[in-house]
Amino acid sequence: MSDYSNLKTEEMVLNMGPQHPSTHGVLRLEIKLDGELIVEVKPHVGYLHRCFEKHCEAMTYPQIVPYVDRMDYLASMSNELGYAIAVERLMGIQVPERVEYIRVIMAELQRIASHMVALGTYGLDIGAFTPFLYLFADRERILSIFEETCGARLLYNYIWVGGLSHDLHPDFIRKAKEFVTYFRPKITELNNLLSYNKIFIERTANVGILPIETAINYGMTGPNLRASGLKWDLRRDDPYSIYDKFEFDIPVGKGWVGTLGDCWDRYFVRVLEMEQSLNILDQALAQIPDGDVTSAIPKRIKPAERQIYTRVENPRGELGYFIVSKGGLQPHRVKVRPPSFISLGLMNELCKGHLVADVIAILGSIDIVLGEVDR
Amino acid sequence: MGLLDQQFADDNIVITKVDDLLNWARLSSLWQVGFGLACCAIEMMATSASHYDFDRFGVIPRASPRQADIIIISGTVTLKMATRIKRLYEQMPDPKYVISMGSCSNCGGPYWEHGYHVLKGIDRVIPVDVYVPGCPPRPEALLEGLLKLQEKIRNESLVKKDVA
Amino acid sequence: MKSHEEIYNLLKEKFGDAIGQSITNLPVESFIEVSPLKIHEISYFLRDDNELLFDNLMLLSGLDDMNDKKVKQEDGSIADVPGTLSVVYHIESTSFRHKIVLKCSCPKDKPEVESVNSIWRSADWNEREAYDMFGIIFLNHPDLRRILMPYDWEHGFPLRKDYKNPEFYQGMKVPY
Amino acid sequence: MREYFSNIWSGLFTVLVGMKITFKHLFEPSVTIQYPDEKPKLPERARNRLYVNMDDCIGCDQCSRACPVSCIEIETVKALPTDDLGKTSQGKKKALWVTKFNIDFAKCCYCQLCVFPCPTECIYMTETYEFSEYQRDSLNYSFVTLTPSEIEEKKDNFAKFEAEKAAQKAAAAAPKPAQKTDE
Repeated sequence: MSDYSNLKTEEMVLNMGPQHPSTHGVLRLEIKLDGELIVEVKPHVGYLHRCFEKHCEAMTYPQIVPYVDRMDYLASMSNELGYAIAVERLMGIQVPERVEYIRVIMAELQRIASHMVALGTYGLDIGAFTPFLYLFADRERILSIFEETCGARLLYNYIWVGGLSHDLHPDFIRKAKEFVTYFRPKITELNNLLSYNKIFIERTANVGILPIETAINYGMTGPNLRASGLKWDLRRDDPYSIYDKFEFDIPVGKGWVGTLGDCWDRYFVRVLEMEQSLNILDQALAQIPDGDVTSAIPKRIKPAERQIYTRVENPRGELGYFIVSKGGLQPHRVKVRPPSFISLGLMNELCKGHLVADVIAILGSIDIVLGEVDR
Repeated sequence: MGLLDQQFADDNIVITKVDDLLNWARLSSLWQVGFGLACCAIEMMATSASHYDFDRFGVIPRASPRQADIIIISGTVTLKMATRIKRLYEQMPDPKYVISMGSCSNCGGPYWEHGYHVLKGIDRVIPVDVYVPGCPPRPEALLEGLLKLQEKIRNESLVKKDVA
Repeated sequence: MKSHEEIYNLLKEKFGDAIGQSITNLPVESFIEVSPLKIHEISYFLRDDNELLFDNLMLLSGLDDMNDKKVKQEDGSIADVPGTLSVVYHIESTSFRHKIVLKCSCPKDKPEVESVNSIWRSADWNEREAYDMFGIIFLNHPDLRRILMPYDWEHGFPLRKDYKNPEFYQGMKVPY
Repeated sequence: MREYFSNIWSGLFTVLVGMKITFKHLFEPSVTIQYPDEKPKLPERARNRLYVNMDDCIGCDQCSRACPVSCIEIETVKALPTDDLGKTSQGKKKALWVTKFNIDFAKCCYCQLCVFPCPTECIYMTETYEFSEYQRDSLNYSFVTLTPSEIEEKKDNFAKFEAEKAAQKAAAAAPKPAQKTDE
């Protein structure tokens, strides 16, 4: 057999996006190819830059909440939770326990819903259409629970600074419990349908390997970091709200079918995380206390001159808010640390040396939302 | 508009029958450019998934604009993106239709006041047939917008309209 | 795990004048002021010192301090003194779990800060964003160009407080 | 060689496992909502098109100030002391003629922030979500009940009233400056 590895082929630049069904929105990738191998990937972002930070400087604190929703539109509740916590710490507000419980329940339901979209569309990218349909049908159940509680399907404006806009619907606890019992066997079904499928494993295992040192140096967080083997979850390591009251595991990648930190690990960590979210939901739904949800909402939000950085564990990683107040009704500056923005910076590192078909597999596995990348 | 549309001076039975046939064919297989922009794209995906099933109306997402009849502008259009959308629209074969979905593409939506990088309304770049309000619109609202568009197509004619 | 004070003393001992004040009177978050042209060296020390090991840059954000002043000069005319732009670094150590906030300020007419891209790679895009939004120039950054705004945007840096939106961009009307 | 065949076998087997699941789903009830024929019942808190009950509106402008998008435009004219505007259903007295109350549903972000501050609960979200239009301008809804001629009349009345008041004031204040000029 002769050695072909030194053979030079023509270099080619391939443009992918902004209109491409697998870029999860409006991302443009400029891919430099040597034959079929990737030499360099240059992501071009900003096609959805909606000036979030400028809007924050013109709005009062409660008015920012709808804009926060529109940032990571797959996980609006988690965004709101992070923002509410940031302003509450800035003001020194203590919220009632019932509010904390409801917030945790909402955030965990939202995490499941967000992972459903991530996993469903990942299957779609790889070529499996059916899991997408099943997961979206199940996601519709979560959305109907949310809609009953606050009236909206996608962008909720539910978690306010100091409280919530509405109390729970009388049916909520029953429906949420129903959902938890309904969804547990569905995870096994998803595993049999997609995760353990040989074709899916062949496409994703040993592709896009992310060593742990690179992951930390590039600021990777969330499921992507955990898939590389570091047990780092802000719900445990920098506790906020009442997460320290619940028992749950933090799933980390183990290189189940390939190498540690490959695309399949990143995929499977999300599946395991859904199970853990169900565990948290079980406990939280059983313990939820009675009380008032709007009592701690301040009439006027006007923090003194100070600054704060707070972070929460979003479905996509560490979502941080850096708020600088100069003592007005509007913040002086709000800077967001968007997890997908940071993850996308790693694209080049992950794709180098892989085949061009793997770009889709890698991009899908780091699970970006362009609304958050560009804000 | 298509090659034959509004080309004939007067009406007769053949033309009205051909009209009906063409319109029926057009409105019942509106292939869509598979293309999402922002939050509304998630609702659009939900519309094409199990619960609402866009396929019932003959709407099938196509990856290429050259095989599509309808483009749903689902989300905020930024200045950087507007030129690309115009190009996508120009790549579509006639007859082509545009649905503007959600507040952002109707007129900039929540970003109309301070959005320095947001295009205030997709109708500044391409002509729009139906405006669907909502932020984001429910899947039913999008379906209703599509029905409105079908209604519009049903009333199209090969006959040149008198310009009063 | 080290406290804010301990880290400040360590840095002050090592770098002297390059370290400014430690602002601790703010109720929620304290920060250390550092010189913008020494930040690379200081970050290198912070990352690689065995007692500190700050391996994770959580956030790098630009900031317009909005402290433009009008100063009356000796001849009676009023001159504008441009304010400062700042870069705020939130860093933490995943092994020791301590955090620190650094802030370096540079004048608006010559906004130059050293890049920390070679130390924490996550700074790459964050610095590009700070350049895009505030016009802060990061020295030694390998690829400093706009990231969110179009590459041919010539109408200034949008998050500066004195930014004015243009009327037209590429023939498209921008205001409502 | 053995690996090759075992790969083929596991590929086939896992696909069959998946097919078994999809086959099971054949016998589950369909979740699709046949939309135009059957419409789902929305929950009572559903947030869709806003409605303003103008009989109750006192023109206090609070909804417009709470709106993050500023899509609500309100203009009011003070009523004359002799005018009778009636009362809201909760018994509050009205003191302003609302001459303009427009909500631009093309801009609205359906966040419900305008509903909470309303003192008379006259602005609320309804269940109507089907209101797409062929023209964008028709999404700008006007809720004012007064006719244009009535609005003109109210404005004129108020301007006249103001002018009279100003004249009275001027008459009352007139002697003083006159004295000053004498000195």
